[in-house]
Amino acid sequence: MSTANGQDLDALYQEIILDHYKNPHGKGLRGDADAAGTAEVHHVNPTCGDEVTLRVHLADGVVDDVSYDAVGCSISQASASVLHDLVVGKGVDEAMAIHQEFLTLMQGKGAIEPDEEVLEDGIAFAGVARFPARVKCALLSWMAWKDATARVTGAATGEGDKA
Amino acid sequence: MSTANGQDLDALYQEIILDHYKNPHGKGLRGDADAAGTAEVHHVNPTCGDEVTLRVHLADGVVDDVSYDAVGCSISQASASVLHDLVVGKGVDEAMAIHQEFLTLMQGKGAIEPDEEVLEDGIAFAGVARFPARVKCALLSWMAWKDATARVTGAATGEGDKA
Amino acid sequence: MTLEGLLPELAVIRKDFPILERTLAGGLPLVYLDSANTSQKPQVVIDTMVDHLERHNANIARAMHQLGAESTEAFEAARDKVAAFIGAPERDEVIFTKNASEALNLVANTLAWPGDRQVGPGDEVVITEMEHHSNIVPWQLLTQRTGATLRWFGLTDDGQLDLSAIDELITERTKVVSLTWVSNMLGTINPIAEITRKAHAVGALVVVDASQAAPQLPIDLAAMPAEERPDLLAFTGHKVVGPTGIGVLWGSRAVLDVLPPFLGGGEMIETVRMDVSTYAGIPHKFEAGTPPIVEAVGLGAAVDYLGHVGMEAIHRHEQAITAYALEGLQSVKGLTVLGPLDATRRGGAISFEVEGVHPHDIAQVLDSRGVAVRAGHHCAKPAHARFGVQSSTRMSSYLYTEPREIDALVEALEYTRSYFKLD
Amino acid sequence: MTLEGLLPELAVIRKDFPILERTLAGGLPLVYLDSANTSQKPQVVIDTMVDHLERHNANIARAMHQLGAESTEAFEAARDKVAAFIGAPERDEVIFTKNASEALNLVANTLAWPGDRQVGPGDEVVITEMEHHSNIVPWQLLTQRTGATLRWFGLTDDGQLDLSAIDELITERTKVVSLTWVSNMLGTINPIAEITRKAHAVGALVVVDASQAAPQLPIDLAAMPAEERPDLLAFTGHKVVGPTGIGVLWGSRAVLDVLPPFLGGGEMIETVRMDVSTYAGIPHKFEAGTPPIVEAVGLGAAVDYLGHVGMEAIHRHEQAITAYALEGLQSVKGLTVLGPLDATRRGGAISFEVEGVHPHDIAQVLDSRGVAVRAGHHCAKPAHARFGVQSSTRMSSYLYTEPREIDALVEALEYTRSYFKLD
Ligand SMILES: Cc1ncc(COP(=O)(O)O)c(C=O)c1O
Ligand SMILES: Cc1ncc(COP(=O)(O)O)c(C=O)c1O
Repeated sequence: MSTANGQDLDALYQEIILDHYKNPHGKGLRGDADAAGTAEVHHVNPTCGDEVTLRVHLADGVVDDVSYDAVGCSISQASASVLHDLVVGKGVDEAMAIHQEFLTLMQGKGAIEPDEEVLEDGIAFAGVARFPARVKCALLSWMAWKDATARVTGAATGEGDKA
Repeated sequence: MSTANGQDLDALYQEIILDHYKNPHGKGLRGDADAAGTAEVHHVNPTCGDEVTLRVHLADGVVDDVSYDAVGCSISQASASVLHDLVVGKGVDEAMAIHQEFLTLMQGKGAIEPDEEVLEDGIAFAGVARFPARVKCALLSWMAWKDATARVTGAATGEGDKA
Repeated sequence: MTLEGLLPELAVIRKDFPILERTLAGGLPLVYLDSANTSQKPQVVIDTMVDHLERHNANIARAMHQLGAESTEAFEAARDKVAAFIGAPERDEVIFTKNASEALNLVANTLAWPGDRQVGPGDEVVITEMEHHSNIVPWQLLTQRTGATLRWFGLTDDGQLDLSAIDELITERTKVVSLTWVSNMLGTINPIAEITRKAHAVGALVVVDASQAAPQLPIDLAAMPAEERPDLLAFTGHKVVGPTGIGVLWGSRAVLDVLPPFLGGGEMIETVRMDVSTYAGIPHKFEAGTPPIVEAVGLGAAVDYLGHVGMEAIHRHEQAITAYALEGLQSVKGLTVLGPLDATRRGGAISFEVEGVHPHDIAQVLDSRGVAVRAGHHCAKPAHARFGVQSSTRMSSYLYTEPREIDALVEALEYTRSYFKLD
Repeated sequence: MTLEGLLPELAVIRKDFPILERTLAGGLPLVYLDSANTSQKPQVVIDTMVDHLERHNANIARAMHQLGAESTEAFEAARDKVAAFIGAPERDEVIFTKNASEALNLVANTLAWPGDRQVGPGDEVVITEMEHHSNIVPWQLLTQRTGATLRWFGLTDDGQLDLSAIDELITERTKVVSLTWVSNMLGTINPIAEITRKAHAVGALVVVDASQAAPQLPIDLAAMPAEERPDLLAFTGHKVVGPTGIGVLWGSRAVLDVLPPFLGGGEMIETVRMDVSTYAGIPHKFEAGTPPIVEAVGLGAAVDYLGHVGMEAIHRHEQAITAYALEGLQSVKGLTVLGPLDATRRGGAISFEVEGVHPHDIAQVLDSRGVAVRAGHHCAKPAHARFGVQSSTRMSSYLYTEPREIDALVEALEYTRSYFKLD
């Protein structure tokens, strides 16, 4: 029986996730928060206290950099690292599409087959979708990124589009 | 079966009560509310809306008059009438003792044998004590009387001594 | 006996409500005609609560373990069910309170504090003379405390809102219009859409007390034209076959977002420092502390139950029983119904007077025959005062009420008259 | 295994709690160590609620029929039971709220309005750095809204209140001192009597958050010397083996009488006119609307149950389990307990850190072994900040906790360390 649970746990804590957790990519705040094309946001997971300060720099419609400072669990840390890998260097539209893909995966309750072409290491989060309490951890930095990006591009965002 | 209940009802609605209800003694406000030795109070039963305005006139330590205006059910009307009969003309201390006797009867849940010497027609209310929702009706004017009397004599009263 | 419009499976529905099998003193069957006061509970609501307490009990949101996940899921599923029940445009607009009174106070209380909608001196709040005390006192407190003015619609002799002065009442000074959809005393159904349109035209908030509407009328907020949709709507769990301890405030996101917090504490925060805090988004912003979890779960089961029976069907049933009751009651000598007499245009609470007997005494005699009604002012003193009465007797039916219970009421009223030797 | 001080009939007590028989994913038994978050419910509480719903359900006070009388009696009997549970000087001083958070907000909210105790500019409110958010945010709202100043006791490194500055903190400017009796994060038991004496000496009101004390410590308000007795005390039903949806505010009559009304509505009034209302005496003055009836009845059964087991015995049991847990936890490499280490001087909630693993991840691995604990800030962010941590893992026991459950926790923590390949 404890094997059954051991397996569950392994579905959550995939090697890839633990690797990103131990060696997060792109961590640390870079650049100037007040520079043109830059926005910084601070997001909190109110139930557990995990926090991220995330800065986005866009240049010519491209995500030039995503830098962040974060405290939180393995899932929230690893997902920030994967976010960095996936969106930096991409056009804003393409990055938004990746964001949508990741969001869909996370909200799929474990029933969605992730597309490795699009999500790369992000597919390791497929198991997280089966742990509803942890979905918020995985989405913390992604929501912060979307918010910050919208602030730069001036698009509407916020709670309103959660539904 | 309906007899059993019919009997219960008769325990509540004793002839004496219905008589006082139809022909209340001492009803109507008399005298001058601002005269010396006089106090007037207005009490309400918040759950049902029954109301009484009651005026007490004391003279030389004697209850000279209790006059009242009241709207309410048979029980509350009859008990004001009985109150009037029992306390007018008595010394304040004796009247207070009668008040206490009536209160004890009402709070006795039907287990107390009333003393006809003291309560006279008031013994008809023994049955009311078995109907918790109606005890407040029976006590409305009595509580008003105590309150008004205390205002004249300057004694402390109010919610505090309910317990 | 069958009436047009009764629920076809009435006998089956009655079996869902265990209390209806109870007998009272003297072995008399229960004739429960006090549903506007509180409704009885079907087995499925009780069983759902028991299952939650015996198998899934845990605190929500904050707990990450399996029980916590189950409890959170059950609680949030209840929010979805309630949102569906009233056709809420967004499920996060559904806030759980402890009863309708708290929901109404939440609005009135927060409007006192700085914010886009703050009420202050010179502002006016408009209510009506037929409100339940829970939709009067909060607005008295608000206006007294802020220096605003409380105004109200009067009533016509046949128990309708007197709309003749609507243009003097609803003006640019009006900040809030709060009114009941269905009167708990008169049964009147108010023209919510029309009044909302008027109020919105002057920029006022509209608060609808749906405590008596939610049990009886199908509600579909999303389907209402925006200008006729109230901004806030309150109802209470125990009147829609749910448990006590739970109420609902629905509010449009736009309005809820600008209201300042009501109760502060756990779950309603984003972050807390000793000197200052920031708050969570709706619905959590207004749900401080451990919410009524098992009560929400019970309410979810309750609105599901009503949904399965069908609110249209329940409404028809209520109308049929109400028409039958109005007819029966008026056959009693000396009896006067307070409020509209057309069953198709009113709710199922019928208040009446019987000449020569006080409502308490009526209720008492009825009770001795197993018939449970309410006597008093039904938390609507001003409406009673308007009709020159101090109290009344009220019968109120619900989806489990049978015509023979109305017969029992009428018979018991005749008995009351004879008991008190009226003519 | 047996420890000195455990409840002698522990196996029997466990049988009273149906949820403890549940298995989790993978067929694992439940090890419930999250009782400071919410407690489990004994069968008698559930059965009492079911009996009420199935046989006695009616609205209270206002209903005069037999069901109404039964329901009212059950509700008011629950008030008597709660009064006895805390040794309230007067039963009418017990006010039912929806949870502890509402009880605390009731006080903070009403102190903003005109009355003998109104808080205004220049006044100070004193809390502590170890409060639950529900005893921080209400006072932030009060002080922000009235122009008063919020101040607080800091904490010592070993998790005690730092009383060294008490004379600068509690002064003639102090209008309210509000603090927790037992910390839900650190487990600290605060010197309520001493602080109350100080606060009373300057005429300040004392509010005690007993949410974590009521489940564990015998409370006898009437036995306290008046100068050491708090003026107000709050706790919550779901932590004392009662249901959600119910909390308690006890307050001395003298103070409750002068606080202005909180929620307005049915049941809290004496008389209502459209322009002005007068209010009922306590407790009804603070119980607007239909109260949590079945929840109060359940809470009555709950405190009766605790009374039968005996609060002294429960307190000893908690101390025994806590001592055993402190010992077990400290055997885990890299584990640091936050808060006092002497079991005889603390409550049963133990928060800890394990170097190298985030609390969420700990809780997740524990959960996979059936061990339910809480991870996060436990609604005590400032206390976490004080100790330089952002979150922690918390285990909390109760009268049904067995030593072997602590063993399971410790073993699961060892497993967690190996799972995350620490050393
Ligand atoms: C110390 C303390 N105060 C207040 C509360 C709030 O209780 P509730 O959430 O039931 O309002 C809690 C529990 O969450 C607590 O532990
Ligand atoms: C019209 C109306 N509004 C408000 C309420 C208050 O509901 P609650 O007592 O559940 O808060 C009621 C019922 O008592 C009602 O009938």
